[in-house]
Amino acid sequence: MQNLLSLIIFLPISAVVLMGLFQVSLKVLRVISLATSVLVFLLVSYLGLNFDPLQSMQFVEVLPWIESYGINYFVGVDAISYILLFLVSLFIPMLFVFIWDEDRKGFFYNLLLLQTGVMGTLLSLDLILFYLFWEMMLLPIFIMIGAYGYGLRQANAMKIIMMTVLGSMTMLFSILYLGYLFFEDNGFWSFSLFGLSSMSFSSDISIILAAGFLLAFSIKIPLVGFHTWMAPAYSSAPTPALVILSAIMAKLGIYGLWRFGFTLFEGPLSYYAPLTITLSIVGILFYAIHAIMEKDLKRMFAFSSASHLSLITLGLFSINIYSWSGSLYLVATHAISSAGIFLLIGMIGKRIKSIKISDLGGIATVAPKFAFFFAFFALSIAGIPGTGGFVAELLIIMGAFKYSFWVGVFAATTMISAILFIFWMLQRTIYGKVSQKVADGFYELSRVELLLLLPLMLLLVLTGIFPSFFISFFEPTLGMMLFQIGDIS
Amino acid sequence: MNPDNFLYLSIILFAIGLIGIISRKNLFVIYMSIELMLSSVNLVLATFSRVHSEHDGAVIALLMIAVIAAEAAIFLALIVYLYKNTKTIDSEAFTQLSHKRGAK
Amino acid sequence: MSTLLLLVVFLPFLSALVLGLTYLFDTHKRVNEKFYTILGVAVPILVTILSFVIVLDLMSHSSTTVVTAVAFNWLSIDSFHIDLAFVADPLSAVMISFITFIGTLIHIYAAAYMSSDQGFGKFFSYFNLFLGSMLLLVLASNPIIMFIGWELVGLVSYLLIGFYNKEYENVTAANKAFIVNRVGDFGFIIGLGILFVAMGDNGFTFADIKENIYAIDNHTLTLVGIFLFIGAMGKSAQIPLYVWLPDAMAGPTPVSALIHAATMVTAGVYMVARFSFLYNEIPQVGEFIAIIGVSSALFAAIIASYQSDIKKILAYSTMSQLGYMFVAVGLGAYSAGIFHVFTHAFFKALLFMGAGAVIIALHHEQNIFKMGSLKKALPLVYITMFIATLAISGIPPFAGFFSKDAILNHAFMSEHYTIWVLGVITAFLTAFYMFRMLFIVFVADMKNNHIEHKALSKALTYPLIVLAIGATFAGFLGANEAYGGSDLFKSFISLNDINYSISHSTEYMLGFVNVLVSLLGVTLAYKYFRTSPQEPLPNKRVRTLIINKFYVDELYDRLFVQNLRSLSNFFNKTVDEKLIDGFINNVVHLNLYVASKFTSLQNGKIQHYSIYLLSGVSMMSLLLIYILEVR
Amino acid sequence: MIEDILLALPLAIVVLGAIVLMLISHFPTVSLKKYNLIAVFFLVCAFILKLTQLDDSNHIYLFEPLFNKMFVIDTFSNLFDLLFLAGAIVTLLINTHYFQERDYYNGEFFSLLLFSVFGMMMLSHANELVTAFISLEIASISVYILVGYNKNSLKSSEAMLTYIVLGALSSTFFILGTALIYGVVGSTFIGDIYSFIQNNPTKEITMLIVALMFIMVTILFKIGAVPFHSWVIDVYQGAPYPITMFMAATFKIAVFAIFLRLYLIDFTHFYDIFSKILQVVAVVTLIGGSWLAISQNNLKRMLAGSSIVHAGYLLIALSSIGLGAEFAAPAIVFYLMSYFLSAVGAFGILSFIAAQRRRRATFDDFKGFSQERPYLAAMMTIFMLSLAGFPSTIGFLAKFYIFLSAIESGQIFLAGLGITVAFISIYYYFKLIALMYFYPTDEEPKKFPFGISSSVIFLMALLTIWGGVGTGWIPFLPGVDTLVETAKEAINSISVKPY
Repeated sequence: MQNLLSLIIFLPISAVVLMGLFQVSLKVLRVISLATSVLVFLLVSYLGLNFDPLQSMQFVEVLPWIESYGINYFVGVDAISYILLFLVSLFIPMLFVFIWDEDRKGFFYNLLLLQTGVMGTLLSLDLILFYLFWEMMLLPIFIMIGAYGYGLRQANAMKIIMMTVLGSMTMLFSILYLGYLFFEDNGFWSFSLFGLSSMSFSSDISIILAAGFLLAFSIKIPLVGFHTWMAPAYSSAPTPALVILSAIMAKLGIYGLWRFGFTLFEGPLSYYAPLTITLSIVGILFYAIHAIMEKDLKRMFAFSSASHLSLITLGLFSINIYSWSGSLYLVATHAISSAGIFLLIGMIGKRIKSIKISDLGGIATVAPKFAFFFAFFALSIAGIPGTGGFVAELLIIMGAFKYSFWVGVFAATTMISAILFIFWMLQRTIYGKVSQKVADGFYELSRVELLLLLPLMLLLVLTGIFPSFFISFFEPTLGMMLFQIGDIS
Repeated sequence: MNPDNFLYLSIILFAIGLIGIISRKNLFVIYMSIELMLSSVNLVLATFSRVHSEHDGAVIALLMIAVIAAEAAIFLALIVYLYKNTKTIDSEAFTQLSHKRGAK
Repeated sequence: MSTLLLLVVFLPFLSALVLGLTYLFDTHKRVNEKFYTILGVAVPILVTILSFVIVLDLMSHSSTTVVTAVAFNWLSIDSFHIDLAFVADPLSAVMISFITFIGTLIHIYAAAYMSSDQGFGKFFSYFNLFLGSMLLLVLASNPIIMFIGWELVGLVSYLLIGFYNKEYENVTAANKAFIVNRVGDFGFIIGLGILFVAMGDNGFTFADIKENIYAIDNHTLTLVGIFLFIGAMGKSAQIPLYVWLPDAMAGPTPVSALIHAATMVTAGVYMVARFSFLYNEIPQVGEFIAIIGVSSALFAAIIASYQSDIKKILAYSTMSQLGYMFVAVGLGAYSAGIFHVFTHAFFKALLFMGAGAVIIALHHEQNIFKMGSLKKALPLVYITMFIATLAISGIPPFAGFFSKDAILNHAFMSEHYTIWVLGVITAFLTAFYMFRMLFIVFVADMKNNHIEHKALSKALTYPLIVLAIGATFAGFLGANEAYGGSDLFKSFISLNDINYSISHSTEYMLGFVNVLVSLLGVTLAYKYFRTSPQEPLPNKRVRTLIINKFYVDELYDRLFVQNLRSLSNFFNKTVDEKLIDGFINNVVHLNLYVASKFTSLQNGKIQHYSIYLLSGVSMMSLLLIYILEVR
Repeated sequence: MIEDILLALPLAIVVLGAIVLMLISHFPTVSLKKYNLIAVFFLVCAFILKLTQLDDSNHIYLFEPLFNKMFVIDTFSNLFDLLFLAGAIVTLLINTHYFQERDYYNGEFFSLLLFSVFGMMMLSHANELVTAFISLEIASISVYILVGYNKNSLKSSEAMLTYIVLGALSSTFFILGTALIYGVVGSTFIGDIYSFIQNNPTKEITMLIVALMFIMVTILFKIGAVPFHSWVIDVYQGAPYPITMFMAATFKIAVFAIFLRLYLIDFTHFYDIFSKILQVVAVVTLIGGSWLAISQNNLKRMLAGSSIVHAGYLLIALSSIGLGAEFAAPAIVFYLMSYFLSAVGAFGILSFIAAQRRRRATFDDFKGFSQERPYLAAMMTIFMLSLAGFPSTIGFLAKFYIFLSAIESGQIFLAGLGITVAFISIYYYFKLIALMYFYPTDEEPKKFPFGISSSVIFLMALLTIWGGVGTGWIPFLPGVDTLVETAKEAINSISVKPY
């Protein structure tokens, strides 16, 4: 399978184009969408079976695209991208199952488009190609939030697009300048990641250029100060968009830092490390405290995931194998947890048409299974032992201590920060007296819903109990990257 | 010959034309001002033709006059048409296309 | 042996899983209680037998032998290897033997206590899960796995405190417990982090740490010691992180007996004992621990003297006794501390179970002033509780006397006289408030007592008898030669105690003081509460202060909870909306404003347009002039 | 001579078509559709002929004995001819629907359009300033009339008035510049001017610079750079849709055809001066254009405002030329092609809708458009994305080249400003997308209107996407690279300096 990656990337979008041209009926649309995404999942799994953890970049494909500027269609996968790739390919079919009863066709089209965008972003190794997919994945999200969302959806969709594009624009500038510097050095153009990373340039310029990338990723993550788009967007987003937003897209910011930031700008990023680590530390606490008084579940978990992403960023910038392993592990486990929790929130919304905490209460009495899963996923976000999140947080904290004592102490605040709001939230939603709305409309998990949540839960538990199995998958890659960074800086 | 005086004259004419466009509201006068500017340029051309002591410039001036005439035809037709429809040739009467605020 | 050790840990987890899944997916309640009872109780019994086998095996070998078992490699990054491995050395073996033993009894007790409860299956699932987690904590071969157990017991404690989750207050109590515990864990993990960095590549099991402890400088060790102890403060309810324990009594009584009296709360003491090699290096931290311990002991004893809720009294008494234990481990008498853990488990579990029996008998009445003269109605409960009360008050020959005596003697001998004095005062108060409770509940004649008594099942009472036997005789295991024993306990668990030679006469003298103050307390209690209860302290203000627990809860609420909430609102309303969004909006609005001003130049007038054009030409000309002159 | 005739044939065909149409417009029996077909027929003939000549005619002076070196034929002019012809063809085809819905169209309209195309083609071939001026006037005067073609609407006439007054005013500067150059050089041939400057580095140089600046004023006026922009929005709004489209997409390109030629040859020695001027104008244009575009409610006016911004991007590239960016000039050509595709598509959809609704197209009219006409909405989205410079469309690559050339020439500030403005433009383009997709509509969902107009729009959409992602792997289909290479060849063909 030589073109496996291309197949994975372009299968969903070709399905969209074909189905769009033939104007298929809703029934066919559902079936084909699900089939496509399942097929992609199988392909990704097949990829995983043939994946060699000891090598870094694999399944590489290079084809000339715009030769005059040395822009290639250049894709490849390594352990870091594979993890997210696998998760996306897992989540999308689940989301199709989740929205099976939906009668708005746009959901299906947009989700498939989103899949192509996200996978392309994950796999591309040419900066222009990366930028293309990076922007492309915004559109479906924009339309899903704006067209199918809740509340002030139009304004919030505009907000998310403007904020993220602001970051993209600075990144574009940096990409262009990098390309030009390469041209100046070598006399020919190239935008390939490895071409550009081999270049050495003055630290002043690189610090400015790194800022361009950093801003783009900071907004996506979002770090404190760049976060005001997040809560509105999350609260407006329909469940499928929400799951992808929190579980995948936010992590793409981290991924971008990893793949592009640390490959291209290892020096400047250590220059920015004090700043980003400070922002992350502030973020961990700021978001967690912010979440306490939030009145609806989506906003609350928006801040919750921002808090965790700050922790991941902290781990990322502590630059050692422990914190990196922890960060990547948290990327994966938090993606699973937040996918689960947002699916559950979506189910609450389906049942009682409200996700306000004040409308909830006593779910455990009415629907114990639902309550169990809800509590499980909420607690897994808080990082209880036995779930992968615990291992990841532990590793990040250890790594942070390796970096510096105080950073370690602040990283450890995550032990407290997450539980501040999660437990109070649980108290008001699943425990206590049964609220009117819950009594009226709440029902137990259906089989299909159970089927959606079980694999996620299983994954979380497995990652919590056998971390060494999972970590051995990506640890060599991280080790190699760290070795390269150590080589240069 | 000394072209300076001719050039001064054309500068004056050009300036008059400019001021005319800016300050007058009658469409006819505006049009006349434009014609004046064009003519002043023709004068320049003719002058330079003399300076270079060849006929190129004069020929160019003649060509210009043809172009100006074509423009004049359309302009006059437009003015007539506008007058027919609105009974005015005040340039400030035609501001329908201005930016309108509000109406969101 | 190592297979047995693995079974000891994994069996409870397995049964918890089976029970939990059965409960969760048994939506129509087809599975009856018998199934849960049999599975839920059988596993602890099995585990108890296994632990005894292990203890006996250890006893038959020399003191340095340990049983180890590696399940699998849990985490392996770079040179950082964490195995899911268990070590049964004398210390942990003793711990698991009494944990499983008492745990089994409480399981049996709970089967009766919880019968016909909606969440019967859930309860046993949680209970088994707790047992497993506690064993994981105790047996862990390295601090990381210990921390997992440490966290898990906290989690199960949360689930069980909030077991009756329809009551909002119960869940609040559960949250409080978990959050306060997490604050402690925060300290714990900081300690681990520092230790991790200090250890470098030398491995991270307890054995590795012990070996390399000398390579780490004292300053780092001090930090590690303090932070680890913060973890212990949270778990073992010491000042200032004790606030959760009294509230935790919202859980079912078996939970209080097992988790909040006998086992989980002693994890902190166990942890310090486990790290005894570390704390021996840093005696100054040990003193700090002892001071915290003794102040907690005294503080809790004072509050306990004025409580009216039977379980709260016991909760404060637990906290007080934990204080003693910390005094011991802080001053280097690790085996004395663990011994007190051991004896305390018996009598405190007994007290709780007795209290539970009373509560059940009185249809969930917990206020002692609404009880009274239950002696006749519940004779068995009265007798066993009486034994336990004697034990906790330190009246020989009951278990509490020997352990408490050992601790106080050590404090005296290590020349920490203040601590000793405070300890003795606490002993006096302990005797006082325990007998106060006993008299009010069982002896005093209360006029308002019209509650019908419910008959108690055998499962509720038999465990009491077993425990009463334990509370009576367990003390002899650790009696030193002055009292005719041979320090069996101490020599078996063989921790790195700091030993002081102590003459028999001093020993007797100190013991006499202890007994004397205890009897004084009993007498006082007898005087005030034998017939009709009246609070001894006349000053109303002080009394209110004590009854309201020195307003610490309110202080914490004001200090942390309220502030956090208003901070959250501040972040939301001010930082996000006004500051950041405000800034962005202002930029956008400014831009839009300028844009609209600029656009309003488009007024449709030809003259104006011509002026723009000509001004453009002029500007360009000026620019040109400027450029040319520059050149 | 025969060869010359062959080369001149496309021009001849267009002007012939114009005359034929003018003549037959007196016969009332000929239907509008037929006029349209005839016009398209002539244009297509010219287009095909031109296509065959694209490469094999490098730098030939047309009828040199007769016209001296007034007309040059090179790849550059051929490429632009193709664009004009394509622009006219597409304009006519897309608006077939529109013409039929309006009663004021007749044969003369098409005749005028063809005349205007003829003027533009002349313009791209012009190698002499007076020829250039006359060609420009032929094109402009035709467009003046076309702008005011809707005699029923006072707005249309008013637009014409605005345009003609300001247009005439700006052309005076062109003649003035020409006159001054004539005074200095004694000739108005582009090549002569170049060699004069080269041979006389100091003499009368200031006057020449001033003259060139005057010419530049006219050009800046025609492309709508701030502060010469004031007519753009009003005229675009007042003009009938087909003409707005024609002006935005085609006429603008024509202006660049002459300006590029002039700039690459005659301005060579004054790049340091004019780059500075262009930088300032570009900054003002980018900012001013964004302000204009952002505060419009009417879609046509918004697109007009945005066309000013696009002119600003082109100015960035122009100033980069002078500062040593190797690929700046091809970038301009590529940008023009990209803007052509997207603007034609966007205006096409507007006119398509306006044909039926008979009212001005405000943003609000597009509420719920995606449910009413999902395919048109999708295409409109594509065009908006392209105009906004969103990746995977041709608009992105166009901007990519422009910014790259700006960076290459060291104009970091301009590149940054360009990117900022592109960011702002996301706002007003996405506003439309948002309106189309985010609101419900009362209208019934309509089927895709198969027809000439819609198919051409569809083709434009496809090209817009293909231009963004197209690769050379597929046989017989030019990728993006081919377009870029063509643009480079075209620029190279004029960079070969005459004399």
